[in-house]
Amino acid sequence: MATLEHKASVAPEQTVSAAPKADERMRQVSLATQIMRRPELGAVAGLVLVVIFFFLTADRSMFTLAGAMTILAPASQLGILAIAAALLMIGGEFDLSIGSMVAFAGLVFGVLLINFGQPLSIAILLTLLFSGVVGAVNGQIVIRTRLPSFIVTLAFLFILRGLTLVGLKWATGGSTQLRGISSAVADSPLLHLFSGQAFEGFFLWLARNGVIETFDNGLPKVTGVPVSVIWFIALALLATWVLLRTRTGNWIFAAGGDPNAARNSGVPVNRVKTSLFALTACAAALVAIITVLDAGSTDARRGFQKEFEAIIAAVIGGCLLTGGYGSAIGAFFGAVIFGLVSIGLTYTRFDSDWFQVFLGSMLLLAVLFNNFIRRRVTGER
Amino acid sequence: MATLEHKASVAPEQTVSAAPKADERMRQVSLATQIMRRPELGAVAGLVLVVIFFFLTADRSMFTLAGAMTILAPASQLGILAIAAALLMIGGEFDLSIGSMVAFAGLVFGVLLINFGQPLSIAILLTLLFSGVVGAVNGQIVIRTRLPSFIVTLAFLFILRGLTLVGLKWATGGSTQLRGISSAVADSPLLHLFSGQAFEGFFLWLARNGVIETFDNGLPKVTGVPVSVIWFIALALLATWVLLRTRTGNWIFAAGGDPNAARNSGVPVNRVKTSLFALTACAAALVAIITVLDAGSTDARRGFQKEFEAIIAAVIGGCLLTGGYGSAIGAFFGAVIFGLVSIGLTYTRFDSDWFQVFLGSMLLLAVLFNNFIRRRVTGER
Amino acid sequence: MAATAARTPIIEVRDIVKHYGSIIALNGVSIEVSAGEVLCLLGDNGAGKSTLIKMLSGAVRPTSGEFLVEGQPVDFVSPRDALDAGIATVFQDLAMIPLMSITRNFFMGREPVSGFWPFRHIDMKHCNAVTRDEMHKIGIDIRDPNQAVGTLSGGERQCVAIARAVYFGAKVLILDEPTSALGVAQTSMVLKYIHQVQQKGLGVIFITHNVRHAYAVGDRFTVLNRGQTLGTFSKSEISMEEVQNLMAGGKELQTLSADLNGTI
Amino acid sequence: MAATAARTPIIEVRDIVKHYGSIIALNGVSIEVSAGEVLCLLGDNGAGKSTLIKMLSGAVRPTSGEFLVEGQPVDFVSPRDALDAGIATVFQDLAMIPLMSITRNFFMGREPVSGFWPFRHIDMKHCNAVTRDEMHKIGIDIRDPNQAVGTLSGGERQCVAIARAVYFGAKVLILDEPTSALGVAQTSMVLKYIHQVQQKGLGVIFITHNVRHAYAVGDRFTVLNRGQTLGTFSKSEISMEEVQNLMAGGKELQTLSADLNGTI
Amino acid sequence: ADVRIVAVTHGQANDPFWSVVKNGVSAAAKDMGASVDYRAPETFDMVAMSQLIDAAVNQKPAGLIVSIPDASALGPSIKKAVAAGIPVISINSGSDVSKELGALLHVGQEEYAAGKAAGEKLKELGGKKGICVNQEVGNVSLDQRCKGFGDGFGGSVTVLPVSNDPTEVRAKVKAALSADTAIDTVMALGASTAGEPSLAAVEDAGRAGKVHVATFDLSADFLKAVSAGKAAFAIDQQQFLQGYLPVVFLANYAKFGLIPSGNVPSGPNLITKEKAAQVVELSAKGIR
Ligand SMILES: Nc1ncnc2c1ncn2[C@@H]1O[C@H](COP(=O)(O)OP(=O)(O)OP(=O)(O)O)[C@@H](O)[C@H]1O
Ligand SMILES: Nc1ncnc2c1ncn2[C@@H]1O[C@H](COP(=O)(O)OP(=O)(O)OP(=O)(O)O)[C@@H](O)[C@H]1O
Ligand SMILES: [Mg+2]
Ligand SMILES: [Mg+2]
Repeated sequence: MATLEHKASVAPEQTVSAAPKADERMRQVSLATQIMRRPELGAVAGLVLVVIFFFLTADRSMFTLAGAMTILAPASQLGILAIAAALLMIGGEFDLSIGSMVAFAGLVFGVLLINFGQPLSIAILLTLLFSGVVGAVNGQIVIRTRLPSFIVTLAFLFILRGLTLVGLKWATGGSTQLRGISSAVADSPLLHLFSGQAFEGFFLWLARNGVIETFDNGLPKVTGVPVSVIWFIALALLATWVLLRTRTGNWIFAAGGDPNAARNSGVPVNRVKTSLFALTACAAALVAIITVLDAGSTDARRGFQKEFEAIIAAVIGGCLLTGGYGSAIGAFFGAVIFGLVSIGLTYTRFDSDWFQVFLGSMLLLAVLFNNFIRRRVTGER
Repeated sequence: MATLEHKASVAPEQTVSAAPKADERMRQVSLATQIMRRPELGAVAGLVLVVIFFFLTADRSMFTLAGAMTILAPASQLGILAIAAALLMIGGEFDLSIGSMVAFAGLVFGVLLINFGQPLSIAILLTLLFSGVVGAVNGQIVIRTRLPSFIVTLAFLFILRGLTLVGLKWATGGSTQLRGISSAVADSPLLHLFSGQAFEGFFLWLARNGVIETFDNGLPKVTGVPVSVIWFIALALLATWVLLRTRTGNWIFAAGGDPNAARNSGVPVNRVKTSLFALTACAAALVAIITVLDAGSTDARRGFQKEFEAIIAAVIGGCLLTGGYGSAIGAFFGAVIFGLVSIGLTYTRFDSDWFQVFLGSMLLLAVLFNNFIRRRVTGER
Repeated sequence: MAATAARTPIIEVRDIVKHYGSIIALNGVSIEVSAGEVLCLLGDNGAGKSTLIKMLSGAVRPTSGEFLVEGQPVDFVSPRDALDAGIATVFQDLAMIPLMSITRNFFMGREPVSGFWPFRHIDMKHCNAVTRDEMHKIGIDIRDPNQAVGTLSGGERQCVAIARAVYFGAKVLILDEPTSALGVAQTSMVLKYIHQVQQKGLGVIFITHNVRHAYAVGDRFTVLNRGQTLGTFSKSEISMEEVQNLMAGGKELQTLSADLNGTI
Repeated sequence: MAATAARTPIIEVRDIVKHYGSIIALNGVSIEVSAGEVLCLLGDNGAGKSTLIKMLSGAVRPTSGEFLVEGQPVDFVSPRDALDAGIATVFQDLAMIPLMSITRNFFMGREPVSGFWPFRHIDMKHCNAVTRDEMHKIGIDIRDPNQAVGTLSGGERQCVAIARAVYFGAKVLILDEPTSALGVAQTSMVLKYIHQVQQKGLGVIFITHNVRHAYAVGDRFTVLNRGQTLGTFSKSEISMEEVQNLMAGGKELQTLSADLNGTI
Repeated sequence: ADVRIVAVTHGQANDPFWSVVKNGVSAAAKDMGASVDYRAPETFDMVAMSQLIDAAVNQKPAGLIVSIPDASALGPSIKKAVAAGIPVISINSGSDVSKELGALLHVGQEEYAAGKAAGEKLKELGGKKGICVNQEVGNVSLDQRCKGFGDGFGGSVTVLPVSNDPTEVRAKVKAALSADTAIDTVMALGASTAGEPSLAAVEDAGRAGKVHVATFDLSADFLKAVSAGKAAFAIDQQQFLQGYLPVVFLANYAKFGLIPSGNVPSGPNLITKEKAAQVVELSAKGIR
């Protein structure tokens, strides 16, 4: 909270785009300074540090195409959540029920496919719709009662997680694991939008031409880009565009920066916040759909603590917990850093007992380094 | 965040104590209104609701003295953390490392007792000291780097949790549980301050005189009040006094309300925040000492997610996540509500699969009810 | 009282009461503003001027009382309603987001968009240009329209709020102590604006503690005191000194003024 | 220039420069204040007055330049250092905590304690009484000293900040636009305070955009423009009109004033 | 070490049960002169686990050890490992699908079977009404233990969801016992997290000796209680072997191409009063 004023004074948004003028009250600053001042790019320094660390300590296979994909797959799933969480945080609210929503949406999706035998398209549509409604309900409760979103969505964290358990037991007749989804959707044309790899043909071609590594049987080691990565990148770009270039983006910043002032200026704060809650829930549902289709099953623990990781990624990426400041690209890099550190450690020889110590230290170092570089470059105090 | 202005306008602190004057710009308000306006007492309505709910649904044994003690024991341990977390939140910061600190302090305490054969007094002193230092380091990092405390203490959440595992394996030669503590401290005079029950003699006397229930062998069903309950109540009173009646309390509110304004008015914000971090860590150490002495052992999973529960309790009790507003008594009631709901459900006949659904719903209901009653009584919009 | 009673006032409130819990902020206040008229709202600190303004602009709802816009009773639930009804306000606390840029604050809530639906976006270049321009008109030479508003000086910030309200025009312009932090040149610009706006046929409600400013542009003066109306006077009925005495709420200004050579 | 050059000034700064990233807020400013003197700091919006004040009160640190207190070079790292050195400031943004009560804000950072150590506490009754009293003196009749400052009117809040600075006395009193939101009566009280404080031998730095106020209490006038000093003038050297023209930074005030009958 | 083996399981390094597995892995690594990396997701998270397997496969180890609590979720990754020519041994859970997915063999015990065995034993001891103290509801392997227990026990069984906090476990068990005095059996799913506090709770409730307490896995203090007759028994999967043996097998397979031809059942093994005393010390060292 102490950082509000501080950020204000160092990161005038988009100084980069300002036309240079001759004003004796302005100093000339280097391009590096201008870039580092963008909240989007603050997290890059940390990413570079982390990459260097792994370059020095990790197995070479981490830096192959296949290695990159093994890191990007989890990072992208987290990232989809992180981008939505970042938007919501910029809008001044939290959603702690994201993780439970992943599990619950997974259940709904699975039940629609298996118990009700719906086609994939209907199941996806209904799952997204349903999650959106739950998200909007969350938002409406927060707005009407003016309770902190922390406590309201926390209640939903428990409720949705509990309902998932009850629902799973009902759907499976007593188990907490719902299986058989792969076979239920085997030949749906929509499948390739939400599961498996994209650009498979291209990668096959690359492999044939010896551009990328192959297994002994001639198949490429990497058969494509996981679709979740495509979603992740697309969402990051879309969210960035919305934040920086649209009316909605302006409203999100305003609603999070000072809801009263925003309301007084005519911003429909309640509508903005409700939409953001719905969006976050939909992002959780999207992740649920992707993971359920990929795994072919769902269980009561899916998405456990993902809300937490999403918030971590958003904060690493420079979002303020108090709202009104942050970026989608930052959350993108935050998710990549988090994914990189947590998967990357498996490529090193550190004993797994030390895993958490490393995870914590790397996160701290990455953020400290971001901060250090930014201050250094922008010449701030 | 939207609630700041709102709270300001409805809860002028301690309106109760204002001397009634004849001012035509003031309405007469009822005592109930005045009481409900105190942040400390907001959580009482929720508590009453929860108690009524259990009275209607739970087994009678919940409402015996033994039942009360069963609930108070865990609630008090959570409460000690919640009070410290509330102070820190009022001071404008978070500490997500509390839970890991419980585990880590437990390890330090156990190792001092067992591996280094220190007497109880030294072990307690060093454990508290050590935790305080770690807390202060946390605080200093937050202050110097001006990073959000969320991310810094999150790093410590991982680091301390990881170090606990490594330390335990080192201390035990491979196990994740360090035991034998009961025998190591068997006859220390200090023991009764940190473990077991208080007022045992009194309870025995009550039992002899048939005031309280006894087992068939004539021993009282409840042999005393768990010491953690005494600590809990004492800390709640102390913290309330500090917040409302001392200079330090004023500084805590100021540091959390607006650190810049506070600094400009001469409040040593950094010192206040550092002390609060140290205090929170010490509270975690106290809980560690109490649980380790009670259980006679410590393991790598102690205190898991306690940081989360402590924050929940503080928020139920009316603390604002944005700082500058809240109370220790509120956190006290918050912890009792949380403990009551989570233990109380085992006294009911609900299918345990529904546990989380109920937990979430009860928490939401309690907070909604608080809010509803307060608005009703204070006649606010 | 007023000379304009024949026309339907654009805004009229009757017997407005506002309680905040036990605090009575307004206790029966009535005012009206017609088109092409500047109503000055005067009164001591804490008299309830801003509370009244907040009610007119939909930011708070009255505890009781009537509120008519162009003769029709209205019940604004949000400031957006008031904006839609043509009431633009400069709040005393300015209603700015410190972390956002000047341009974004300037257009907040009324962003102009271009392009077709899925690609509808804000033309930031145009917005920046408009902002720089409007600020220049009011007498502020901003360095960079992307500077965060939180880092502007107090007066610069106030100018953004005023420029915004004036730019977006309206039927009624409400200004709550708009000149409190302004420099000499900026102040005269604002007074000139009020004059222009009035000429265009808008109604203006202008709050100030500066008698000279009030007397310079005001047509009528309503004085509030401790949540109640002390009376409404048109310029022809009352002298500057009388206004000043009313504003001070009958405190012994004479003695004070004497010490300071009548410079207030 | 100044008539008081012989005495050591209480505060003296030379060639102060302050950059915020690429923004140059101050670009070589020098001022000095002696005991028993009121220095008025004048200048357009964004001239850098508040930035200079924040430096004097330890809230920001200069990029370069010298800062002497009673002839000794100092380097304040926090406002507490400045307070300890006897410099009390009313900031333009008031430095109040909206969620805290009037009394708590009044005494913030300098709470009087009674009792022995482990039981040392604030005597709230006494504090409340002092607060009510001091506010009354400045012309505000507060309802309840426990009301949250965030719910006070703009002028009431400003009065709390002023009353606090005056109450805690000091060697130097710095007031950054203290009267901007004040009513007529309260303003005259503040000007009277400045006069009293000066009589007691304190130095005062007073920022205002109101020429009359400045001329009423000021001994010397320093004019800032776009981060630089335009010059320092003692009252005997300069007339009110000249000051006014300097403040407006040479803008064509004549034309404006003409429109508005010279009422600014 | 030239032989590199990766173990990916669903149990975190700080889980008392899995820490023993990990100790087995480390001991075998030392004995065989192999290097073994032990990996597990931060929570019971099948998606994360499959990603860890992918990451392991990418490093082309000489052998892969996996637990398979969810065949659908982990199957594709395991098949990928097999396809990449990495020998796989499954441990702990997944004996039924192990072959199908291409694993060489399975070392371990079915959670469900162990639960059932425990249930039957407790029924034999005269239990009629039981509670199953589950410290991680939703963790499929723990849920299966409970289910097995219920099926073996026959009588009425309710699940008591608890956390890792001993004070809370104790309070909840005590509450359950006093709310329903007919409960005569407590089945804990972890010795130190759930078993020890359950024992304390039984004592608190004044029901010591009247309620049978049993637990999955071992802990020194629980074993002491077993040998003192305060607790019924503990179920030992000898999970040390689940870590140790696969490493030995895979190392030998890598060096000499030798591998047993069938699954190795490492449990269940009920530790009752007679055997308890001798295991206490080993348990305190993280071997049992
Ligand atoms: N949200 C609130 N809660 C409680 N009291 C309030 C609230 N808002 C305003 N008040 C009280 O109502 C009274 C009127 O306030 P208002 O802001 O309308 O005064 P004002 O006339 O604008 O004064 P100023 O000239 O100082 O700006 C003040 O005494 C203030 O303390
Ligand atoms: N934290 C900051 N970051 C960037 N620029 C700043 C910051 N603070 C002030 N400035 C700039 O420095 C200049 C001087 O500001 P300052 O507040 O000192 O002006 P002022 O003379 O007090 O004006 P006013 O009379 O309007 O209060 C302004 O143009 C402002 O935009
Ligand atoms: Mg006002
Ligand atoms: Mg200023």
